[in-house]
Amino acid sequence: MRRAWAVFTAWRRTRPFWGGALLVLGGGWIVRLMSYPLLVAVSGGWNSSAGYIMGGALILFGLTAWFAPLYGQLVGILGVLAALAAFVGANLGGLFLGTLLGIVGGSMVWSWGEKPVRLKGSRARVA
Amino acid sequence: MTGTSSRASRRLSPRERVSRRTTVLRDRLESRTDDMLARSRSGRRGTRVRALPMMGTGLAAVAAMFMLVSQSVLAVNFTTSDTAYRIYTDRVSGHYAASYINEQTTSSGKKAVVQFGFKAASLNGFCAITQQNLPALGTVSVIITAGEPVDGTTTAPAGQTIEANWLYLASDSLKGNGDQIAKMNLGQSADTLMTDTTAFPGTPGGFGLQAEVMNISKLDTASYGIGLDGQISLPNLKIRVLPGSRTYADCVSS
Amino acid sequence: MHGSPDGLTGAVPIRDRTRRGRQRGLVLLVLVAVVGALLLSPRPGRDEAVAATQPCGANDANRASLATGQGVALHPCLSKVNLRLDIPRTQTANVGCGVFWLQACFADGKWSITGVKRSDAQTVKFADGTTESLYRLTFKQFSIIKDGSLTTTNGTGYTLKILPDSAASLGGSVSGTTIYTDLWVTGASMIYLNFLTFNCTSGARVDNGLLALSNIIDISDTGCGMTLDIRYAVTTSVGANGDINGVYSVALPDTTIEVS
Amino acid sequence: MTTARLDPIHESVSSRLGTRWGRACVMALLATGVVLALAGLMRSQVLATSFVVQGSTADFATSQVTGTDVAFAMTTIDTKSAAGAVTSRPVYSAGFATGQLDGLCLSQAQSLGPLGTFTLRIEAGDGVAGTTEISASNMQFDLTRLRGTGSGIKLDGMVQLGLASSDVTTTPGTANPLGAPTGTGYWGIDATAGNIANVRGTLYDAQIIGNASLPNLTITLTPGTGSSCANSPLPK
Repeated sequence: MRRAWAVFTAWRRTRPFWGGALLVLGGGWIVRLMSYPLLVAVSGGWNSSAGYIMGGALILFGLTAWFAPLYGQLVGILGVLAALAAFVGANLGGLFLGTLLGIVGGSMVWSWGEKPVRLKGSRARVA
Repeated sequence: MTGTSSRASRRLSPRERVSRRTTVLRDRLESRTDDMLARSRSGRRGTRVRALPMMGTGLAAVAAMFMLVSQSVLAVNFTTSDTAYRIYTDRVSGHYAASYINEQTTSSGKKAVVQFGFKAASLNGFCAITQQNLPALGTVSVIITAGEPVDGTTTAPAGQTIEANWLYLASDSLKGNGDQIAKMNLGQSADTLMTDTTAFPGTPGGFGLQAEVMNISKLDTASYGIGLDGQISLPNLKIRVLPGSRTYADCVSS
Repeated sequence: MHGSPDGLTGAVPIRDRTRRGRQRGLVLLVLVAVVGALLLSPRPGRDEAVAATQPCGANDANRASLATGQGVALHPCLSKVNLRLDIPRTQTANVGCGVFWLQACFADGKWSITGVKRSDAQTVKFADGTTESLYRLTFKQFSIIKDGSLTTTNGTGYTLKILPDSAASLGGSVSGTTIYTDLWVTGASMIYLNFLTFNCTSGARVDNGLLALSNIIDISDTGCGMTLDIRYAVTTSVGANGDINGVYSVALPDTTIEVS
Repeated sequence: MTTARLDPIHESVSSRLGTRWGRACVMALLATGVVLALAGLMRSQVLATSFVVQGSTADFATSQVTGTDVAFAMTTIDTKSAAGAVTSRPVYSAGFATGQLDGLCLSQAQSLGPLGTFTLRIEAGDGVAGTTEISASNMQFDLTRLRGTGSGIKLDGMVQLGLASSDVTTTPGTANPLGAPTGTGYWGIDATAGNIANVRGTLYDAQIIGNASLPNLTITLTPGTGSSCANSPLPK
């Protein structure tokens, strides 16, 4: 159990975890606000599927940031762009909230990387 | 594709092959986990300061887009099927409207609704109120207003008309004054409904309404879904979040 | 097929290069075939051309040429559907009926008119070009007092019933204006009234020659029943073209119309 | 384009880079399958060309309807059942070149499977008796039953009974305004004006081809059949 937590912490620290989480959250919120039955979304064209596409993209970018941190920079920028597009395309970006989470999360993912080593004892929490 | 390895494993029994696979995978996972643990201890990674300019840029872009939408330069998409909205407008001028009885799938099961479709609709004022039950905060009302103030009188100031294409509403009640309606069929088989040249089909044999011109003033609907297959311009857009349940009176911002 | 990075192209053996070319061609062919099939596949067209047909045969040649008892000329296109006006008799006694026509065996006052005329047989043309020999009855101020019903008997796949609860006016009970109701009916139609030699027991067939006498004697009467097979009926006023305005020549209070 | 044919080539020059056609084909086939499935979904929403009405009748009621250039004639309409079968039915069509109504109520009960039966109710009117506030031009009601109480059904002008349905006139200049089958067998009445009081009836459909105004329009959907226009007081 303890090892599992240690492994999770290590996993969390070696990738843009919180940024990705915000992206996933924002995407999920957009999907929830626009949730159409899948069949309707598919047959209804762009507008009824935009929530799935935009929100889905944000979720996908978030997951990519988690499982392929190598692409973090690219995915971060794409996440911010998708969040912006969601404002126009998907219910004002899930009534703003989704877009906001997407921008913050995307920026965090994009900027994630090596930080200058601080002195011992003043370890900041890894975001 | 993986020619040699698959050919070699073909000589083993299935069970041996599986156990061999799992050993290989477990070893790989363990070595990776060790790598990861080692990496997590060496050096410090995290969100760097450069997130801020990026965030700032993004937020500025949204703010700019909000401005554009509010000046009705930019049209947006607004669709939902799961949230109960109360929608008010001083007047909706619809072209090619159709409606039928439908069941709407929502997160709380299916609901019976009247599905409305407009090929093109211009609205004098728009006010949508939705209630969200949020944990800790309780009931909050999100009020989205656009165009002229929704106060029951059509003033139609320049540049404040909301234009929507392919607008759909799923409502369980609709009230208003039908002051100009033309070419209306009541009772058309719902699966043959058309909004102009586009099919808007309901269930075969069901009740359908179809009209070429449908102008309704003082519209008040209780809707479960708003759909758009085109775009909606929202001049003078305002989004307000107010505590408690809000009603028509709150459409006019104080 | 293996497209190598450009720099390596030179290293590909000639045999392989031709094979690659063949593959390229094959892929291209398949693509062209798929796209072509999609473009050329037939789309469901809309056949909206419906042959326009004239309501009354070619050049409206099948319109009837009729004149009312007051001389108003009409050119209707007739449906050939029979409308039966049925006002059944109500028997009140059964002794001596039909022997003494003065004996009132049937309730009177089922309908009323202030005048009746019957024409000689006329040949009337229907919308499909067929003709029938009919008699024109001209009623003045025709009212059904009670028990009347109108039913179609030979409509295409339907029966239409017009059922007044009690009274109905087909030209009667209009104050100030005299309305004539002209009905083109079959010879076998029956009118039950006590008039001349006619009585409510045996009634009068419309093709009975004696009924033509009514052309001379203007009768004002009520009757005890009627069974008319009406092919065409029209209400007109006394004017030159028979127009009526604002007086509701047909009034059916408390009436149900049913299609079955 | 089969994997079997391409595989040997792949193995003979396994060291080089290139499109792996086996995989490409699988992917392309999958994607094409999805696209075709979606296209099939959309195509099932076939465009209808002819006018087909609902499979059951709606109830309607009004305190009064008056109109000019009135015709009542037997016509046929195509009705569609829930199973999609189109049946031609005879209806009694009432046509008005112009019409005014004192209140209008139209309701249709429809079963929504497990959700039960719902009643759609369309109402309009100012609530004042005797004012014919709803006006419309070129109206047609396809009725199966009509009852007018009180003064009931009144027809003005030269009233002709027995016309071929295709010969009746409503809106001036329109031939066969009710869309009736031509020829014999369809019976019609033509009048210059009409007035029906305290109307209740059932109809398959109502069409307003011209302009209409429907003050205080409400459209509501309620569970059950209680809100049928057949049960409620006459709309005013």
